[in-house]
Amino acid sequence: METRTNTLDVKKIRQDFPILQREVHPGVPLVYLDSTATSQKPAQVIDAMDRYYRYTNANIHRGIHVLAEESTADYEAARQKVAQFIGAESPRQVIFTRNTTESINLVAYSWGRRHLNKGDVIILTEMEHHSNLVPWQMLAQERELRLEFIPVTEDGLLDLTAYPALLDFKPRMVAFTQMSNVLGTINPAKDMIALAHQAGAITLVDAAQSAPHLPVDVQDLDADFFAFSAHKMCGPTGIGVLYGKKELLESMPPFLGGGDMIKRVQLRSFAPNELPHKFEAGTPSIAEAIGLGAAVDYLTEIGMDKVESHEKEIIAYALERLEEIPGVKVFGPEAAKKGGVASFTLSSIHPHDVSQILDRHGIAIRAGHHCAMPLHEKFGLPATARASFYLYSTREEVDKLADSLYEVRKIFGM
Amino acid sequence: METRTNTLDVKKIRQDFPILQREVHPGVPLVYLDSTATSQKPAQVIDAMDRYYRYTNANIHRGIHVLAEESTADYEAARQKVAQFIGAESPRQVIFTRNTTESINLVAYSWGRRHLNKGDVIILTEMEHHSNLVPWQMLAQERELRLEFIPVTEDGLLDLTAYPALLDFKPRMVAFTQMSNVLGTINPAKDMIALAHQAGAITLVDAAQSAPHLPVDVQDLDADFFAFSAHKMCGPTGIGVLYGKKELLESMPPFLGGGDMIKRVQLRSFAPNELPHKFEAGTPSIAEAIGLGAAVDYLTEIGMDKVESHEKEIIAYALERLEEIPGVKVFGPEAAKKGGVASFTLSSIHPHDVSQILDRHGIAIRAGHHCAMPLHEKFGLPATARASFYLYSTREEVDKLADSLYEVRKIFGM
Amino acid sequence: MDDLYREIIIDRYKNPIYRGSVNPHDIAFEDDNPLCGDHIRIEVRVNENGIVEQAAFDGHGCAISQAAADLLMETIIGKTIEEVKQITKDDILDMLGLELGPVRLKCALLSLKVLKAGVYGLGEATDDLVE
Amino acid sequence: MDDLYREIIIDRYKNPIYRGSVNPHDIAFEDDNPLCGDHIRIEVRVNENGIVEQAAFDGHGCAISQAAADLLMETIIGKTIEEVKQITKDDILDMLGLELGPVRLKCALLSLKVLKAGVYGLGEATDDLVE
Ligand SMILES: Cc1ncc(COP(=O)(O)O)c(C=O)c1O
Ligand SMILES: Cc1ncc(COP(=O)(O)O)c(C=O)c1O
Repeated sequence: METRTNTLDVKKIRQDFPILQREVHPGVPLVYLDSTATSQKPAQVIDAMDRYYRYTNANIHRGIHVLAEESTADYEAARQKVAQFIGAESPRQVIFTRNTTESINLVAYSWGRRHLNKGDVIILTEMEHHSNLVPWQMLAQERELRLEFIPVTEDGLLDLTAYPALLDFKPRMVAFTQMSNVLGTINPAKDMIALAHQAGAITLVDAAQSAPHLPVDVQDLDADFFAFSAHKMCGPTGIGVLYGKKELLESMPPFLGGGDMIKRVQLRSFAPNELPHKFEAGTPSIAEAIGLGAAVDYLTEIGMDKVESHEKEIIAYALERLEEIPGVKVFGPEAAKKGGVASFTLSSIHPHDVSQILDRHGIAIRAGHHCAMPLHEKFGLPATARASFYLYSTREEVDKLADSLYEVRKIFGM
Repeated sequence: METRTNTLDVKKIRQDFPILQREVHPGVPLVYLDSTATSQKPAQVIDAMDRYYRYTNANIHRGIHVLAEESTADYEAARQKVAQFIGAESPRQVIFTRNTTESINLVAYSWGRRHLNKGDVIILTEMEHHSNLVPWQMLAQERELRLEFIPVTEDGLLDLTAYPALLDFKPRMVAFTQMSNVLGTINPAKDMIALAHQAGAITLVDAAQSAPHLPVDVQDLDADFFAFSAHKMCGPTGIGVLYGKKELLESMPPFLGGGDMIKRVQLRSFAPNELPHKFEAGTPSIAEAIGLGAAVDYLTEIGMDKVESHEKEIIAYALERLEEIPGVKVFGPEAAKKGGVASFTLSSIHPHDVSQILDRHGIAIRAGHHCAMPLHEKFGLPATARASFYLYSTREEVDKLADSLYEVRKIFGM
Repeated sequence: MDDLYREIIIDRYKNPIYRGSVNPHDIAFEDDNPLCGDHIRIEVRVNENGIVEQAAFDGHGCAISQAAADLLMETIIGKTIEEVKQITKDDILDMLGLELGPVRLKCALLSLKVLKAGVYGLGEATDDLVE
Repeated sequence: MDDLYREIIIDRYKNPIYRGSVNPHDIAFEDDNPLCGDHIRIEVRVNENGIVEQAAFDGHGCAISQAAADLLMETIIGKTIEEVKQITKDDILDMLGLELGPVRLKCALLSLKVLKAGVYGLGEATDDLVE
């Protein structure tokens, strides 16, 4: 694969990812265009976890022996790295969860059940992932809250002209995605947060797609909560992050109860531990935190600005190639306003069939509702096909995608 | 290390665990006696996860391409293996969580908040780990429930003479550990469950220590819920299991909301998915499930009955060696009634100091309250030192422990 | 030509024989595959001897789910309800002449799941029905 | 002889000089390390010039936490409250002559944490005080 942008040495990067060397069928190399679902992992990340299990594995925080001390230090170093990566004031504001989904649920359970009551309004958007819908629906049902939605326009942007009127409801929470996993739309998070704050609301940013693909800075955004997953940013499964403002996190009751989140336990009562431990009950994802730390190192060394501009270049090329194919309709805004995600349909061919046939050519895309059913319903579609890109994606892979879509047409007699 | 029991080839087993080859200080090999906190991992488990990331990594359940299909199949195969390991009727009853702690919290949140109301009684025991105390305390506080405790006797057994009177309170839930992580006590779970059922209670077994060390069978026990962690049974961090009876799990509302746990989502409502997915929101711990599957394979091939009898032999020897040391007091019942855990004190020397000095000899034990503060309070101790054993532990390691405890005495001028 | 898209599948998908409805019908059921939005409705008329007289499906979805539905309708006409209950996952795969991964399997089996839920008179179509 | 258990630590642990109480005292605070149950109470008397006149600790715990407390008391006597506020983690480690891992660090710093919470008149002793 001969790709170089003036910013990223993609050829070199691809050598870091063992799976990109794989053939998915005999003689058919992998073309991985499904990074929005989960990213691939560089050897640096895999090896960090391998090394942990082979060399330092121990339970953390409570042990005095060398393994326990090393594990604890490595785990907390990962927290420090993540804090720096997102521009948090303190690592104490970085809580390790399983994934974005658990991070958002933590806020809904702990902050939400403490602060929200009958009639309170929560503002979401029509482009949210189920992970940023269902936790609020569950809370709304339990507490009789009202959910309101910022609409999505035909071209896949948030209709922010509707936002001020929604803010007039004096919402307690405004929760939205910084980047859509279907449309690729990058939302103006900073402005949206400033307006929410003016209206007295707390904000939660679903950064599952932004943190892996753009430079992010929670303090610059002034986000109250900020949630993302390691597995989408070159890190392992089994670990995610919730960042929160200190006063908020301190004012919240614990979420899960158990070991490590306590300061003191008696038979019938307990005193919670300090941040961040208050929210990390039981043995955490230790190896996974270390893997996430390695992923942050990896991305930082490359530079998130370079990752972003590489993806900008790839998506622009992809839209160009896709839109030339008869019958292809790509959803979402123009390249300048989005990240590396292209969701599309091909005539009336079901996306499942598209994906299946592409797979025969080694091309991994996703077909379905991408955990955003309401958005698909809005566009009147049960499913779309989605190709998504990351720092290891090449123009040659885009070409293979386009060529194979012509093949799909042929098989369906078009 | 020259150890053979008539059942386990420990020398061979030790070669599977890369970390056991490590020197923790120059020239000082690791003597890992902290398996109750977390076990070490055989290469078979580490390699399974490594292979996953290098070869098949993809998000599961929703993808059609080869990687997604392979990942989904591997993830679900792990569930099947776990089901078989614990004797569950169906893999649908095996829910993947982060750890034992999350499993118990899931029950407290979802089952507890659905079924328990003011004045309802929950029975626990005085030997519970914080993970099986705090979730119930949080629930009790919210719902004004009553917590009652089966007492622990001087010799570290449950005082089951007190159990019938507690059952007269008509408890809704009886939750207890199958094996104490401090005393090593193995509780008569099957009988306790039968009595609880007669009294109309639902039961939860904290199997964090039993599942790794004894053959377990949820159907034989007739347990309603059964919780354990992979990391204590040769598996990775970041994944645990909740088993539940089907009718119970089906009657429970979802716990975390998000992707994959839904069948259908609209802006203001959702329909939950079938079991087990209903309780697995968001991208799960995929690599970790595969690692757990490999751990189950590893333990199954060796045979849990052999693991148990090896530990029985080691703990008997350990108690013999420890009790000969002046000033050592071991807590818990005689060897026949316990698993491979020896918690002890050495005169008035603080367990932290004991652990620190042992560490200089390469010996990793734990010192503290082992997440069982109320039990320690009962025994009038802020902390104990704990040596714990697993399938890779040897008599030679017990000897090193004993010899080094004499050293500790010397340093403290005894 | 792609193996998986054997002519019969593309053909049945593009030109289904049993798409439509059955009026009056004795059994009707519908459900969808939440993973991809495939939707299948099946209507069946059974005669006095318990034999399927007419059957039709409607819905939308991928070629595999729709072709499988069409082939399934063809298969059940003339069978007794007892025989219909015996149809398995493997029968469907044999009809399609395919090996499928777990996700596509759900597409292929959606119509069988819907049919069985209808035949058993259940309120809900669950995966157990086709395992 | 084990490095970590330098004579001064064992000695101060077994024969502390500043164990006891100060009556009357101007500052008193106590806290424990929930990880291991170490407990420290500190009492301090400050004269009209803001100088620590007398200081004592009580409690129980490991040799490191108790020796550190004893050495800390010795250090602060004669210092102004402003000077006491300047004492850092590194000062404690220098006193002990040790390098410590994160868990033992909490043992070593417990007395400083308690002292600072008392000196600042806080309701709670938090780890920030000694970082
Ligand atoms: C008896 C018992 N229960 C629960 C737990 C909690 O396990 P985890 O930290 O993996 O959630 C432990 C582990 O220390 C334990 O020993
Ligand atoms: C925008 C968005 N939010 C939330 C999520 C949920 O992430 P996870 O499954 O890691 O919890 C995703 C991932 O698909 C996403 O794209």
